[in-house]
Amino acid sequence: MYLTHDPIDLAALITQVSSAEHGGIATFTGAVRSSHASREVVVLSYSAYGSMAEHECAAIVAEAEKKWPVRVALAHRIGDLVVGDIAVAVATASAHREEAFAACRWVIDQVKARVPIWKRETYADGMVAWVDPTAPDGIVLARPDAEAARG
Amino acid sequence: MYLTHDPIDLAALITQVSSAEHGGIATFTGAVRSSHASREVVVLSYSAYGSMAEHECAAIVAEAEKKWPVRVALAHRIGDLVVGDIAVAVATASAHREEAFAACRWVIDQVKARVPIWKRETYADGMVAWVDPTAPDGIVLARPDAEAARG
Amino acid sequence: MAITVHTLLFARYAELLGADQLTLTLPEGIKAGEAVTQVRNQHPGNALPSTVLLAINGRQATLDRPLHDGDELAILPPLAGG
Amino acid sequence: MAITVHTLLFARYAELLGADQLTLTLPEGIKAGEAVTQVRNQHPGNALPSTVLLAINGRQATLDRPLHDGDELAILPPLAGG
Repeated sequence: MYLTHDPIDLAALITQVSSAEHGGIATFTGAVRSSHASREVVVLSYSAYGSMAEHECAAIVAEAEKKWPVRVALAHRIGDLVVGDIAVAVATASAHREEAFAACRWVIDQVKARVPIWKRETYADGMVAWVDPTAPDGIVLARPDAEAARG
Repeated sequence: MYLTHDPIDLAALITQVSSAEHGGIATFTGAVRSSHASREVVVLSYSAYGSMAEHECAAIVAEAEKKWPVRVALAHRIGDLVVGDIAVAVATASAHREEAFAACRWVIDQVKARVPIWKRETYADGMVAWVDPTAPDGIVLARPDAEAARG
Repeated sequence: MAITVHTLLFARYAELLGADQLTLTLPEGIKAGEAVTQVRNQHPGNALPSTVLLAINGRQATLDRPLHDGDELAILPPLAGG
Repeated sequence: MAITVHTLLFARYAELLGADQLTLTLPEGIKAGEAVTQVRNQHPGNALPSTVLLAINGRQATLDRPLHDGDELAILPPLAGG
């Protein structure tokens, strides 16, 4: 299981990939930022197409472990997060730091490109928007009356 | 203080660089590996030219924070470590993951290139060697009668 | 012969259409892109964007993929994970 | 006039010379590389490598840097941190 409603424990991911032969461990954690699209974020709600997201995460981990001599751990949080909460974490362990860094960077890039997860931001002024990397300013305002449709 | 005789706490380094504006955190930790130069390592003893090492670490952190919009934390352990112990850890936080990764990678490379720290390996067969990246097989055997000179 | 395709909508698209699931009855051999056009036509006031990402049975798929009875068709907004 | 240079040896070099500190009395104006040659000559059986890294007062320095009274000269084995 790569998706979780519980807080992400980076130390547990590091333990998962650590071994006596893999001395170099790179990690990336993405935490909820206080501002986006020049607005003050108070809640960031993550939703997913769960079964496909699990499959894509597993495929990304398997591909990384095939591309490099690394062990990979990955977790992505779902649900309502506040500023500072960890949304995604990757840990990669290798005998050599070059490969740990390369794999870590590749995995987080692939997660952003391939895993069906969406973000809905609530701002301090009460406005709500969907994060959309294809939109000119990165967001599309949500309909204020559409609470029921939150994925 | 960047050098420490105590175990390195990666979570504390992450906390040190985290902020509401810096959502992307990259880390690198280097742990003692079980084998080096085809030998089984049991103890890895780190020594340093302490005052210069502290100065170089501070300079590396300051230079990284000037090169990229990042916050950097760094710790290097000194003393006798066993397999699995963390010897060095870097955490970099940025608003964007590219900069966090670039700075993290640069800092660990600089630490290896600039900070006056040395490693003395004791192997399972009782042999002792100094790690020397300039030597053909990466080590120079130590004199077995020279225990008193350990830095 | 008609086929039944279970259609999933997510995030902003679920909001636009006011539903996160639709059961579509479609002619056999229909392509995924044509099914999306049908969804779009059924909800004219809340049109989906002209280009959407699709998945069939949990794997990304192109618009020209034929649909089969019992398929799960997912219409995906731009991904925003991480 | 003679100057006093506090010389530090580390790791394998301390092992080679059996000491981690030496107090050198040197002629004024001597260069760092010449001081290293003097250390090498004083310990002929345990010669330092022909090329060494140097630091003066805690900053990396080249062989041609002149030494001054009270300087701290460090002779550094190949760095192996990380």
